[in-house]
Amino acid sequence: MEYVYAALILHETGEELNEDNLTAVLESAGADVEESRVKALVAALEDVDIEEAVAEAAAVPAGG
Amino acid sequence: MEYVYAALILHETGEELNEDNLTAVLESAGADVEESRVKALVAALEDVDIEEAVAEAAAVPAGG
Amino acid sequence: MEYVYAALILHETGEELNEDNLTAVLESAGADVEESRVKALVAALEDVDIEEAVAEAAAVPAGG
Amino acid sequence: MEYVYAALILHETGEELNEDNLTAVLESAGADVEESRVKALVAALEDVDIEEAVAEAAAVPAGG
Amino acid sequence: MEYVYAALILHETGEELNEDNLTAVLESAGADVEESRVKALVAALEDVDIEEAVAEAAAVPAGG
Amino acid sequence: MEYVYAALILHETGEELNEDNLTAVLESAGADVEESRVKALVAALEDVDIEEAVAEAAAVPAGG
Amino acid sequence: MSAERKTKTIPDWKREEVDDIVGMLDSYESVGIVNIAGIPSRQLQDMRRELHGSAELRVSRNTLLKRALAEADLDVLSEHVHGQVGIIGTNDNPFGLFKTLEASKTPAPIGAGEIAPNDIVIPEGDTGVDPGPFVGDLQQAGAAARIMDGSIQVTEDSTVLEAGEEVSQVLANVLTELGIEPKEVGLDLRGVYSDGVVFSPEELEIDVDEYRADIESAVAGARNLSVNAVYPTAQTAGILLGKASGEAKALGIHAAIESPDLADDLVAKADAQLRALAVAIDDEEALPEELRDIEVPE
Repeated sequence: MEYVYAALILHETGEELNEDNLTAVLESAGADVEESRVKALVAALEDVDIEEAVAEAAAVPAGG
Repeated sequence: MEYVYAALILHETGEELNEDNLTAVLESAGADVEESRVKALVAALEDVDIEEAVAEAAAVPAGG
Repeated sequence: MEYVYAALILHETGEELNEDNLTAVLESAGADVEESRVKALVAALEDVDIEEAVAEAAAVPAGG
Repeated sequence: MEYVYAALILHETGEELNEDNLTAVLESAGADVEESRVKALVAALEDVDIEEAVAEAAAVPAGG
Repeated sequence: MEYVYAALILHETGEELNEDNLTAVLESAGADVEESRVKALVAALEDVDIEEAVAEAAAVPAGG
Repeated sequence: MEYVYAALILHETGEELNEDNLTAVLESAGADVEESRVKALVAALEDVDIEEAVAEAAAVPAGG
Repeated sequence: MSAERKTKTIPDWKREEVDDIVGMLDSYESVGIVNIAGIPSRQLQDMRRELHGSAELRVSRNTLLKRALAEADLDVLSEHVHGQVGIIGTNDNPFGLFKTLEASKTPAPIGAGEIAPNDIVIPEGDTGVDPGPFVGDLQQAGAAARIMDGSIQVTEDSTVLEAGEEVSQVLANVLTELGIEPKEVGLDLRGVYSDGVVFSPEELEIDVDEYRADIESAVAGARNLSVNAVYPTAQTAGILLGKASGEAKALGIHAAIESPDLADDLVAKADAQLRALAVAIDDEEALPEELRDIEVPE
């Protein structure tokens, strides 16, 4: 899940969600970054409205 | 939420959840890191079983 | 999603889940295969019990 | 389920859902293709709106 | 409500839930402490498993 | 949760929600107060209308 | 007995007919034998017309059909040639052919002495028949019937005959009166040959709902795999984001992390705990007004 968390951090800090930034975040956390997974994530998120996806999840009751 | 995400990344990569590591992750994502929040986060998570807390989220019934 | 379906076919037929086999299946279906996505899939599935991962309900955002 | 997965791949790639294409996908995955099952699938899918079935599946969390 | 919160604080810090401690907490927050209410609360909580009672609330979905 | 409880006590007694007051309440309950968590909590609650947050939570049906 | 010798012994018109049939058999991907017993010839003409473009139906003498089948190397279908049958050819696949034929069947009345092909049910409802001896006929036929609101009503769905049983005169009359046509008349496929395989009708009956359910479960399974293995796709990236943020929120609330994004939730959680504790307290005097009489949530 670290790849997804990294994407969400970038979203929160307002940085661009690209391969370089994702890789930087993951490496800073000591992850063995696989380029292909970074690429796949960026591609998959291309058409996703992150705000909306997160908000939708928030509408679902979160566990206490 | 970037602080919490940063904690989750470190948890996934198995790195120690300390102030230095959290700060590094947040800075790599371009965040303006507040030392006291980092400190507070480390303190809050000290005795927490992250695995378990995250599993609680999974236990929540998914919305239809 | 075709990449995931391709993985599932290979899982069903008992063939090895590697890049060559995935690529072959996708190409046979006329897909423009992206190497990085194939690589990422293989990496993501490396330690995954597919049977279990398929059966376990994924969290669905409300109004999904 | 490999027959159904094969149909779904073709659906995703936009290729025609006919006997030849299904057989090609299955064979590429090393399956022992039973012609009669392929025929049955093609006939059955003539009456199934795959788009709709996919949308419906997305709305409901898969049983755990 | 402050009386009950005071009881919850003492429960968390592991201090004994007696009249003196409750009074101290309430006074530290600038409350006009009514002795009889403190007495009644201490008596009422004698038979309550606070951990359990509170755990039930954890199952309550937090508003999104 | 003792930090949050302490904040809510202050809210109930009408005292100001600042670091000193929070610390006083927590100390009176025998807590080892971490300055950073107090700071973080005060900052986090700065823009929160506690009355409203409680009312909103009450509107969510309480799960059993 | 070789076809060669036979050829010389049959009249020219038969020879031509056989050649014709062989030509037809050779020209289709799938060929089958259909039962046409009980279909009036006018209706048969209608069906032939309806099938035009998707399948060709041909009726001939059984001896000639068998001879043609033998000459076309389709002996495997000969066992189905008995009674009143026809040959059907199509370029559709056998499952599609079966579907087409089933769809072209039309309901027909059943007569006394006939065997019910399936359970016969008289549905619940107002028969629209005025009170009279018909209510007795209905009851005699096995239907739950009585007079209500000035007409004869069937009070519940009544299975009046099971598949395989013979239709009585009374039942036949009742069904006619009610306009119930329990038979399905049409071309009944006995067997189809396609690409080297003979299919029986049982094999050709497709449960579309089952396929639909299979597709849904395949899609759901793929989605689960994508999310659980954290392999994001365009369809599942949103779910993954939601899952990750949900996890962060759960952790934050669980650990009471002092974050502006969680402040509302933490306050709400504290309040919920307060109420939960209040519920556990029996003595009302120990509670402030606002916490008395809290309903215990179900």
